[in-house]
This record gives sequence, structure tokens and C-alpha cells, in this order.
Amino acid sequence: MAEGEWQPKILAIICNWCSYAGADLAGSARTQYPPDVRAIRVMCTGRVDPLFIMKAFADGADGVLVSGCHFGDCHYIAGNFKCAKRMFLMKSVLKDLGIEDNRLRMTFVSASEGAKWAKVIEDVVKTVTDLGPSPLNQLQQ
Amino acid sequence: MAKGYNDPAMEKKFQDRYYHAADNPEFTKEVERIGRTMAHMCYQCGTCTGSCPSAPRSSYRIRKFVRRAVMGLEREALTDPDLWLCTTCYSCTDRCPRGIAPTDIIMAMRNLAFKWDIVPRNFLKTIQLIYTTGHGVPNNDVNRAARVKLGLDAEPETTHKYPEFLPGIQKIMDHYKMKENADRILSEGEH
Amino acid sequence: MHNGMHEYAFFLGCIAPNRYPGCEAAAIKTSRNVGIELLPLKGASCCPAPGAFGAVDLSVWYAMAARNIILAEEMGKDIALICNGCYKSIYEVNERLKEHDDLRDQVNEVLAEVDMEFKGTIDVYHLAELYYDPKICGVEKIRESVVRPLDGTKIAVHYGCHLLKPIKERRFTDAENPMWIEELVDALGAESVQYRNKMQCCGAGGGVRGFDLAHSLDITNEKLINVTEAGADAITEVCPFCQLQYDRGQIEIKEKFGIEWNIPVLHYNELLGLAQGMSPQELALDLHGIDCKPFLDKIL
Amino acid sequence: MAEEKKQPRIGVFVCHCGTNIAGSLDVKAVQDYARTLPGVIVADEYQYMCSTPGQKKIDDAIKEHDLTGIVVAACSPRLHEPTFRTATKEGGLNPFRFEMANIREQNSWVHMHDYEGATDKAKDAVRIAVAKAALLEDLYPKSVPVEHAAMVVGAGVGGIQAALDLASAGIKTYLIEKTPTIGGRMSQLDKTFPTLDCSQCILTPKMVDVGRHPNIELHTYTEVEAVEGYIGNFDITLRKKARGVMTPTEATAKGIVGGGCNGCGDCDAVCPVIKPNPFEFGMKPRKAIYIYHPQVVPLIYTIDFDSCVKCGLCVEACGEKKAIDLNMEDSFETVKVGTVILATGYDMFPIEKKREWGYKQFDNVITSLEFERLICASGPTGGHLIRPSDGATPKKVAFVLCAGSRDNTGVGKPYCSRFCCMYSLKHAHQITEKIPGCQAYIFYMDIRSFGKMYEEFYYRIQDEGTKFIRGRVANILEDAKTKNLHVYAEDTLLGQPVDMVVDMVVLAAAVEPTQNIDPVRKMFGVSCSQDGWMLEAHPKLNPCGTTTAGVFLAGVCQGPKDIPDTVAQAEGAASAASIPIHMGKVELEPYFAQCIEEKCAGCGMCTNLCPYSALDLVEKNGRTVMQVTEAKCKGCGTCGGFCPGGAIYMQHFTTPQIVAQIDAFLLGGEQ
Repeated sequence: MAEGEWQPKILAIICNWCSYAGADLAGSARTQYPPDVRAIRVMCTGRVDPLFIMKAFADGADGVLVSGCHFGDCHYIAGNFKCAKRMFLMKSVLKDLGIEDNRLRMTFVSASEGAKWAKVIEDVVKTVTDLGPSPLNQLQQ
Repeated sequence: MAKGYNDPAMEKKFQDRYYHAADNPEFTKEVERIGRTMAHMCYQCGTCTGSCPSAPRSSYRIRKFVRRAVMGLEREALTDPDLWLCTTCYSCTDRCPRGIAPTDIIMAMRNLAFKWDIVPRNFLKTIQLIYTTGHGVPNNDVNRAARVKLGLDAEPETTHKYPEFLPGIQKIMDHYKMKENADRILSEGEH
Repeated sequence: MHNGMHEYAFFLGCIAPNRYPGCEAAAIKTSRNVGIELLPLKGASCCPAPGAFGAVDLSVWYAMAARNIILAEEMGKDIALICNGCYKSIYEVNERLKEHDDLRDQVNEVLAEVDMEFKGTIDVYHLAELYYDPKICGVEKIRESVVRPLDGTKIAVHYGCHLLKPIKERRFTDAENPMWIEELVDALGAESVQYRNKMQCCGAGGGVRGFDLAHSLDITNEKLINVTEAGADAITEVCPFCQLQYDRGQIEIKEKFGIEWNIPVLHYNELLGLAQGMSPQELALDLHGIDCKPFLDKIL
Repeated sequence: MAEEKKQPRIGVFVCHCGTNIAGSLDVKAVQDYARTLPGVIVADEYQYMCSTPGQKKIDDAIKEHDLTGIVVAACSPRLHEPTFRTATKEGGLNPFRFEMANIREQNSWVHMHDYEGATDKAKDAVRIAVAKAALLEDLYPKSVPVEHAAMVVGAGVGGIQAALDLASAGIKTYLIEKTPTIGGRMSQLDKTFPTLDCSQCILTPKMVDVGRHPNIELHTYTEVEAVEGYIGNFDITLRKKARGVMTPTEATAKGIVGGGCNGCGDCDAVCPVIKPNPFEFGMKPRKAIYIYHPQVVPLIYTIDFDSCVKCGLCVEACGEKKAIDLNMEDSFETVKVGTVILATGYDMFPIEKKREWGYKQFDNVITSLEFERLICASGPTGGHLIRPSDGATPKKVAFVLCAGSRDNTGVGKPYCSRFCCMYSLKHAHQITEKIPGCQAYIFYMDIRSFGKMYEEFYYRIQDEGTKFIRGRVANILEDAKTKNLHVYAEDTLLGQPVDMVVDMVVLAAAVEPTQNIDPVRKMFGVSCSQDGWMLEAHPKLNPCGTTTAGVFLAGVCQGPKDIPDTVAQAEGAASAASIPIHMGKVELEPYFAQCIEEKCAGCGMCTNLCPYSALDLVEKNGRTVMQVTEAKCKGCGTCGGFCPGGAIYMQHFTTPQIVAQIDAFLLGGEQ
């Protein structure tokens, strides 16, 4: 990539039991995807405090991905469901702040879905790249 | 390389019957691109041939054509006249356990054969007819009379009645030099 | 809907208007009796033939089919048609272009040269599926439209290939042993009969009829054996090309193989026309290669 | 948490993993970069950090540099976190002062063609890990006692074996079966390959053992209703479906001395309602009060209340035994167990969905399990194989392999069902043996005879005269008059189409997970793999475990396998499940929620969010605050993710730690 070319900064917060394991499986299977996402592991997406999302955007993230288990497969019964409801609300908050709501994405990737994880990352990187730098970053510039 | 036997009959009898590397390694990809199906996933179970209405009455084996696609055996595939015995009934496509469309592999190979100027005459004549009339099976006088008797117009509401639509059709076909090539192949065949 | 009628752009194809005009006439009249109005699609061409034309260059096939679809898009009407070959070209190209951006861009680039653009605004239907669809017509409405029941006749249904296959690219769910056209036939008072290998091809498609007539007729002959064994008085189909293969094919089989079958072959619209009281003359049954009289004698 | 705060002193270790990591990114650059990060005292690299010398580096560095936190950039923490925690502990640090940066599974292996991008990502990963390591604290795992009991769900051969093993190891074992009898699929089979043992003969002794083992409490006609708790302490509620018939024990408990069902069958004789017997796939009738077959364990009748007309004839016939209660209702019972084994088995894929083979359209097309019943001496025909259409003995039988397996159309199953090749060989043998002159044709794509003595069995069947045709069956048509079947395929070895006319077709239908098993799977927190089978903890190194501690898998529920493999896995699962029970206690990761009482407003939102009812509101110093019951908390953090006041402290995943990670990623942090 050329020097100085804008690269999206994307944070992923992923659950230990499904999505993190799915991402590991993508690795074992050597499924290639773009290297633009940095992941933080939590035990369950239920742990994802809206504060984390706001902090990430305030710090200059161009996109945030939250990924958990499929509904019904949560290791803690329904933490993913509770997170999904919060993320739904967060999208409207982001919109109010003038941040495109598809910069925040919640996905469900199981421990057996390595290929899907790669696809999710590709999609997220493409979406955020197409959107360009976060409006907050543009303000700072 | 030929063995250099002085008897051509012997040379032919003992010709190399190995197959080696693919004639054209790009052949598989070309077939897949045109046919929009993943030929390389074939596991040679024969469900296609078993479903084929042409197989029990000819030497046409669609499974073998798929194999040729996979192995890049372009010449063997395109020069085999059995290529033209597929009725495009799509039974093989419905039943293929690998979700491949063998019918579309055949269609892709026929398209590629056209580029090699290998096309049966009836196909080319259909092209000429569509180019000149808009119809593969155009109207005729007996039919016109019958139409009038039925209370229909002698010409149907198609390019037959509205020939002003023909130049557009011809422009589309000319874009691909389809008629030009069909004419050329047909005329060469007449020599 | 207009005046209580479902309106469609009527895509004629080639063989119906140019060989079996009775099919065309019957389609227009019979569908009107069940609330469907078929409007002329001016300037349409060959679909073009998926086998004979598509075999040579699929890119041109896409573009030419798209041109026909655009004519209906400009009318703002969905297309109805009566031929399985046309169904493959028009329905499948319409669906594929709607789904695949790369194909649509490629086609539109060529069509721009003739100031046309595929927009993907309409849907394509076979008239038979509209007849079967209870939201549009339905079997009951067909039954109610019958004035001359085809009582005492046994009819073998030939579905043809491109109406149902490839099944993944169709609205239908079963291409191995469908029964819905039988329901439409039974609604006319006739008795549909099951025969061996019902779903086998008529033998005409893929350019084989032109490439190796004897080969295609051998397939047809096998079907005729099976239909005869089942005791059918007639074959009905929903595709004029299949009709041509069965009807003219029987004459060719006689010439080439010396076998005489004489099984009348009628498009479902012709059958429906008879049941709705149309005369054989109104259906131009005299243009058929195989005399329909033995069949007509049973019902008239 | 009370120890004195020290400035963070962190050691970073970057692993090459041979070329697994070093081949795709610049390990040296990552190491150099780590040195620039705040708090990093030492940064090292090594070929294999997980090796003994690699671990020693950590041990040594802690001692030499008085470190407060360790970061290893290597593979996935799901693989080696325990290893490095141990190394950290050996160096004298609390093991929870360790953090891992995953630069293999989620970096070098997935960005093999972007050296620069992968290196940048690895640097960021290390920076994020260091930020967290700087805030890590000493934590202490909680030790909980383990109930000296286990549960096995599903009483097929896998569940039976697992239960017998656990029970024989001195563990109280609850064996749960949803049908009225144990035995599962194996009890429906006639013979077993490759030994040709009679399936019933080798299974019934085990079934009898289960029935009388003092440590096994058998619950048939019972389903799992609810699961609570965690390893060592599962509280499992069972739904005992109303069977309408009391066992002698149940009768005695109700004061009916000497009463209860003794399996005499007097009721069966008088019952006027006739229904198809599902055990025989409907090929044999049963009454509304029934047993599947004479060898059932327990030998207790069951009433099918969906078809019972409550005429009372059976009650009369039962007489003084008073076993029958037509008003019986489902009852519930909760048991406490330490570990659980799921052995829920399989069903046949509904092969009628593959329309081209005509199952349920043509009388003489049957499935392999129906064949088992038809050829079995205790089956509906007494072991005489007959054609369903006319009762004639078939002289030509075609076997269709891969019927719905290895199918990528979206209709069938993409996987190999693994035992169809072998049982079809066995079927071919059985008809050759039982019906003189009967010809078997096996239509196959590959014969997968990989087990012990399997290839030899294949050899034997071929020698006996079975014809093998290498071609997948395209379609099957029925001759309307004779009901014979035309099997169409291509003999791919000859390149010739085949129209084989046979009397009968046996479809070796694919297998799929037991119908409606998903709720049970989810109750136990077990995932499923892409093919729908239950997901093991690791396909190679932990094939019996699941991601839920204390829950293990046995048999086909984890993936298609034959009887030897099922029994082997059952014994493995029983062994694994017995370990915590014999240890008597397990350590739970200390990821508990804590309430920061000065911040807690006592709103109580969190108490409703907690899936384990681990949180309560209590009065403390005149204020209402939340209190965590650590034994119930599983550490998901759902409460912490929601608390509007930031009053919940999730150990090891605290808000300051996670925010520090986010800041480190986005704001940098290089010195």
C-alpha cells in the first residue's frame, strides 16, 4: 500500500466462545482476508458496554465490529441477544451524532464458521473503506 | 514426437495414447467463466450421463466432457462431434450432487468451439435467419393464410409486422460479429 | 389489473405464430375467459433459441433476450408466454440479469448502442403457471370456464424441460414428478394418465433436432412408446417446440423408421380452447401434422 | 486487589512458531517495536515460545527484571493461554498477570501475502496486549466441589456404554432416554459388520446390565426439560412423560403392594386401537398400549395417549396389578450431577426429498433401516425379505450408496455418512446368504472401508458374487405393472449407461442429527458445527469435550460414526466425565463480577439481565446495592456491559482494561 494512503481503523470486539474460535478456525484453514481489523476478546458480547463503542469512535475508529454467537448458541444463554439490542440502539445514537450507522456492525459467527468470519471481515473492511474516514476524523483534520 | 516408422499404418497403430499436460490450462477457467459453473468440483459419479436422454442412443458421455473441462483437454472436447448431442434438458444439472451445471459446461464448450469455427450448419443457419427476419423459425405463406383464416393478422406482432426493429437486432449481433462469422464459416464449408 | 383483467405483454416466440397459429389464437381467447388479457408485444423477436442460438454465443443470447424483456419493461407489463424455450431465454435471462451485476453491466453496455437499458422492472411467467396460480386464475376458474368437458379422453402430459429445469433457477419445486399440469388437464374433464419417464426430454432441444434429426426422433419415439403403453388418446404440452417435435416428428419417424403412431398432439391452450367450446377450425388444428380427428370424435 | 500498586513492568515475548509466524511477518520489527511501548522493560523473541526453553525465558525474565506483567505474542490464547499462565506462575507472578497477543491464527495465517500489513497488525496487537497487561491484577481461581453423579442423555449403544463405564467406576449415573426403551438404533439392526454378529445378541446383555446396575438410575420415556448450574453442580430437570403405566417400584410407592407392570402383555391383547409401530418403521402394527419389541428394557408397557380412546379394557385386563393409570400426567424431577454426556444419536435424512429416487413414490424403494427390519428375524416378516408391493421374495436388489450424502445441492447432506458403505456390503451379504440366487448390485462412487477388517470384508462380499457398479444412481423409475424398478446410472468404469431392472432398491440414506435435538443441545450450551452435528472442543485433541466445561459427547451426535467408533468415544467420554468427579473439585476461572458499591445506585437493572440469577439487591449501610453470588456467576459480563453507573467490575475484563486496549489501538502509545 502506498505511503500516506488512508487505511481504515476498525476495531472488533468478539466473544471468546464463538466468534473468536471462528476467527481462529479461519486461521487454521488459512482463509485469507484483509489485515485492517484489530480484535479485542471478551468472554461474551454481553460484556460490550456502549461506552466501548463511543470510546472507539471518539478515539478515531472508522468502524466497529461486534461479533458473537448465533442466537440460541450463546455460551451464557442470551448475552449476544442483549448485546444486539444495545447495538441496535447504538446505531441510532451514532446517526444522531452524524456518524453513518453502518460503521457499527454486529455479526454472528459460530466456532465452525471460519469462512464466514473471513467474509465478514471482507465485508466490514469494504463497507468502511467505501464510507471513507469517520466524520469525527474528518473534523479533526 | 512421431516414432519415425516408415509404415504410416504402424505409426498410427502405435501412436502415443498417453495424455500429458493439459492442451490449454486456461480451458477449465474459460469453460467456468462462460458456463458460470464450477466444473472443477466434479467427482465423476456419472449421475449426469445416467440422467442423459442422449447417452443411451449414442457415444455421447457428458461426464467425459466435464472431465475434459477439468483436465484442460480442449482439443479433445471441442473437436468431438458428440458435443452437439446435448438436448439441454438440464436433467443432469438438477441431479448433479456437486451442484454443477454440466449442461452449461456443454454450452460453454459449444461457444468455445464456435471460436474454433466448429459449429454444425443448422446452428449457423438459425443465426442467419434471426439476423434477417428476427425469427429462428420465420413465417411462410401457408401459415399466413392460416393466420388470416383464424382472424389474426397475416404477420404476428413481432419483427415480422414491425421490421423497423430489425436494425437494432442486427446491431446487437454485429457487435459480437456473430453473423459475419456465421456467414464465413458457412461459406468456407461450401468449398 | 385493468377492467378486472390481469394484463400481460404476450411474448409470442417463433413456432407458435409461424407454425401453429392456433396456439396463439387459442392463448389469447382462452386466457380472456379466465381473466387474463394478453397484449401485443410489438417488435419482439426470437427469444432467441437457447439451444440453437445460445450454443453459439451466450453473450449475444443474453443481450437479445434482454432486448425482448426491455420492450415489455417499456410497456410496464409483466411478460406471459406459451413456449418453454422462450421461458428459458426470457425468464432466465431476466432473473440472471436482475441478480448478477456483472452480467447486467455487460449486457447494458451493448444495448446502449441501440439506446436500450435493462432495468429489471418486470417479471416473466409461463401462461400455464398463471393458469395454475390461484391468485391469478387457478384450477377452479379453469374448471368453471369449461363448456364442453373432454369427458372420456385420456391425456398424457409432457411438461418439457425448460419450464422446470434447472429447478434451482425456477419458481417450481419439483421437476422429477410434478402433477400440476395434470390438475389443469383434469379440470377440463379429461383424465390425465401417468406414463413411464414422463419428465424425459422430447428430443428436440439444444439444436439436436437440426444437428441429428434421427437421434432426436429416437428420443421422441421412446416417449411415444411410453405414452402409447399408458393408453393415452393424445399428448398435451405447453411448448410449441415440443409440439412440433411430437407432431411433425411422428411423420418424420414414419418416414425414417417406418413406425406409425398417429397420436394427436395438442398444446394445453388448444385443449383448453376445445373445452371452452372453440371449434377445431378456430384452433387451426388442420395445420397439425397428425390428424386430431380421432381425438375430436371422442369429445365433439 | 489490596496489594500495593507498582508501576507496571512488562515483558514481551514474540514467538516465531518456526515459520508459521516468522514467515509472514517481521518478528524482529515487532520485538523492536515492543521495546518502545510504555511499561515494557524487556522484549524478547524465540523460535517456539511454548517449548521448555521458551517458557524458561518467561520464568527467567520475571525474576531478572521484577516484572508485573507478561505478554506473549504467539498463537491463539484458546490454544496456549494455559501454558503461558503456568510459566508466568512458575516465574513467581500471579498467572492472571499474563496476556496473549494472537499473531498466528488471526494474523500470520490469514495475511500470508501481506507482510507489511501483517507486521503492522502484529505491532498493534502487542500494543493492545501491553496496555491490558499494565492493568492486570492478581486473581485467584475459585474451587468448587463436584457432585458425585453423572448424567448420560440418550440410551443407544453409546449412551449405554458410557453409563456402564461411569457406573462401574463407582459414580451414580442417571441414564435418560426419550423413547420407552433403551437400545437406540443398534437395537433395530439385524447384523453388524464386519463380524456379522447379531446386533441384538451383543447389545441385549448390555441393556440388561443397565437395567440392573446398582449405580444406574434409568429414566426411559423421559426428556431433559431444563439445565441450570455449571461443571460439578448441574441441576437438571427431567420431564417424565406420562407413560400411563406404573413400574413395580412406582406402584409400591403408591401402596399397591405386588402391583405394577410386569410386562405380561394382557393389556396389549385387549387394546382395540391399532397403530403403526415406529420401531418397525410402520411395517408392523402395535396397540395404543405397547412395547416396541419383546426385548425392551425396562419391560414396561407404555400408552400412546394420542391414540388411546380410554376405553378401560386394559385396566380391566391388568387386574390386581393395577399398573395402568389412564389419568397419568407428565411429572418433573430435578437431579444434581457433576458432569454430563450427550449421546443423542441420529435420524435418517428424509430421503423422499431426493425426488429422483422415488422413495415414498414407489413401493419397492426402501431405506437401509427398513431393510434391517425386513431381514431381521425379530422383524415384521420374521426375517423373510419381501417386496412391500406384493410380498414376493426379491431376486435382484440394487443398493444405492451416498443417497443424500456427499450432496452439495442444498437438498442432501454435504458430508459422508461414514457407515453406509459398510452396512450396504453387509446387506449384500445377507441377501446372498438368505436368498439363493439373489443378485445384489451395489451402485457406489467410492467404497470407504477404512476400519479394522473392513477392506477384508469388502473382499469377501465381492467374492460372494455381489456386483459393484461404479456410478451414482441418476434416477429410478417404476414399471407400473410389475412394480419392478429401473435403476438408471452410468457405469463410469465402462462409460456406459445402465438401466438395471431390479425387484427392490435399498437407499443407503444419509444420517442427520436427531430431530428436535437443538433445544437440548442449547440447554447444555453446546455449539454445532457447520454440518449440524454437535461441536467437540477440539477435533483432534479433545474430541469428547465441548466448550461447556463438564459436558461431553459420545457417538453419532458429534458426527457420523459406526458402532466401534461410537463405543470407543463413549468410553473416552465416560473417562473424561469421571475425572472431575473423582477429583472431587474443579477450579473455575475467576472472571466474576464485583460490585463497586460506592458507584452502585441500586437500580437493579443488572439483576434482571443476569442469566444465572447471580445478582441480588441488598441493603448495606442504609443503601441499596447489588451483591454478586460468586458461585453462580459465570463471568459473561452482561451486567457489566449494561450498568449505567459503571459500578460493575468484571474481573480480568474490567472497563479500564478494555478502554485501555481501545485507546492503545486507536491513540497509539509508543514512547
